[in-house]
Amino acid sequence: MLREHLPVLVIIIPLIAAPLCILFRGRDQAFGIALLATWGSFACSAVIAAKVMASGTLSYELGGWPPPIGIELRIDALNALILLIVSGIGSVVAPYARNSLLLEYVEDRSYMFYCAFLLCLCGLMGVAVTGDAFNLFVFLEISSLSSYVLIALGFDRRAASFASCTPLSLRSTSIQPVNLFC
Amino acid sequence: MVDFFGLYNYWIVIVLAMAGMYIVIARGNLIKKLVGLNVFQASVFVLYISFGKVSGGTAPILLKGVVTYSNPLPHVLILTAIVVGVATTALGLALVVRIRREYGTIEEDDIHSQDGHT
Amino acid sequence: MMLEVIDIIILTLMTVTVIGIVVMRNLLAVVMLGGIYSLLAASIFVALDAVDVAFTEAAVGAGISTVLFIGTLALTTRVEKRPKHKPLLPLCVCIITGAVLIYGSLDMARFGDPNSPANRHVAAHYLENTKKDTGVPNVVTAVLASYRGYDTLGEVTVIFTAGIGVILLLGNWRRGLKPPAPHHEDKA
Amino acid sequence: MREYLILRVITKLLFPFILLFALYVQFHGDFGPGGGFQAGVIFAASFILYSMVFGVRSAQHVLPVGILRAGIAGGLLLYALVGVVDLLLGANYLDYSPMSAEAKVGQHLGIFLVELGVGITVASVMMTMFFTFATWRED
Repeated sequence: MLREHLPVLVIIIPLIAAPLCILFRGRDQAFGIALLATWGSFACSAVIAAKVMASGTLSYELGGWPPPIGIELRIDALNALILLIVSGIGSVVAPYARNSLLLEYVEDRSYMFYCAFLLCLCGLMGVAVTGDAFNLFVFLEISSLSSYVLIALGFDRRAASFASCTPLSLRSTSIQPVNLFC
Repeated sequence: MVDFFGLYNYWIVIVLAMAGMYIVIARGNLIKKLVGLNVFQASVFVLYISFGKVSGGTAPILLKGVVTYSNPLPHVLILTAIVVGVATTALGLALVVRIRREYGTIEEDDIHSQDGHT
Repeated sequence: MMLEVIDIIILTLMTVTVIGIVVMRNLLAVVMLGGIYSLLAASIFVALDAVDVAFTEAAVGAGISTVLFIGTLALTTRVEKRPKHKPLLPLCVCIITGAVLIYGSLDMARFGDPNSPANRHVAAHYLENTKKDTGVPNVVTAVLASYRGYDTLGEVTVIFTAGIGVILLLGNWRRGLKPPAPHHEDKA
Repeated sequence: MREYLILRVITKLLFPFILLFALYVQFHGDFGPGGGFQAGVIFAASFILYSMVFGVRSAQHVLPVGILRAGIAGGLLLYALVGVVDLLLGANYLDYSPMSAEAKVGQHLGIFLVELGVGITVASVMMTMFFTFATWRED
């Protein structure tokens, strides 16, 4: 029944899992949610890739409105490949997150890390599947904001906080003109 | 001359946006950079809203007896972009506070010279 | 004609404000001028019929972000240092970009033209069918929440991400990393 | 801020009206200018005003950190789950039509719920940001 909704499911599984991490808070619960969500969206993207290979480009109308009126998700072979790579890397990396967080002694905020990780994944996949320019901007924004957060959490605090500020000012000079022209 | 009256709005807004971009590129103080970023952003928003203006139109809230409305689509896009803008600004300010704690300064030149020595 | 007069007055005020922002080095004044700039932008949105946008810009741009800026000033510093470099290169970049944009604007539809491509594309469809489709008279709300609801979901996620980011960066967490990060004496 | 008598009295006087205005903007946004984004910010502004005059601690008695974080997550979750309900009712994601017998009423209900989710998240995030900036100390 949900098979025709796969293009949107692959985005909203991590999107719903991220606030759940905040609600449950526990280190282990958040880890479990993140693991389930990444593997779930990997499974979805695998099925999508198989479908695209079999039957060509997939299109999904959000809200049931046809494209110029509403937003359309569009997945061709290249998008499916990118989707598969992104969600594949996410699901391979996620199981190891727990141990590397233990090394950094940040258990009290680890649920927030999982949340930012899921949001980053959601943003990147959203960029891959969307067929709408403004929607691309929105998901680009999700992925960039969450990656600033992830970088600023990094091992060497000093370098990390400045390193994540540099893309912020770069964004100002690059994304905004894109916004201006698109 | 007719052209001027049709386009002056865009021109002034472009000049304002470039002033914002100048602040972002030329100034080394991180807070001033963020203010410049906000100026740049607000100018782009004004440009977008100018595209959607229809002369003689009114705000796109449907009323009986009104036929001409301005274009609602730029309004929607900019409404959401404003909120994204404040979210980015807040995150940038949080980073500035963290940088100040790690480096003791928020001037870009000083941060670079500190990174060069250590 | 009335619209053009109001438009020019507000745009002039905005230009004066921007000059103030560029010249001043007292950061509190710069931040307050930034808030004023947002408020002027909000009033120009009212003149251009974008009441929802004006509302948001006044509340968000002039209100919340100014408060956050002042909060940051309290935690950092009040005065910008005198810049060391000559700003020739950035000035050139900005002038060239601006010139290119103005050249590009020559081909754009005239201000207020009801037949411009932007105003003919899908706007008419929204204005005609909103009442029938959703029963909501405010077209902006209908487009925001229903026709382009997925975008708005994305925006709410962006705000959520920023909230999480601020909590993570500035929350009162225990200090991570076993050997504590080097502490600096050069704090003012 | 113990000495600013006028500020304290005026703040107490204005506070309920700002909250009321926020609720008006939230629930009347379908008919006039307004909606979840604006209402959330105005709601947050009332608490920010209160905490600027009476101190962050007293504002946090009413809205402790836990509730605000639940609000941040809850609003987004409400929005996303409205879409999931539509999926389960057999429509596309965020197609509110089947939420009621009549498509138009379903759309209106969906817009109402979605705007509520937006309002909750925006208000909680703005207040959390202000409280976090205001209570941050260099250690």
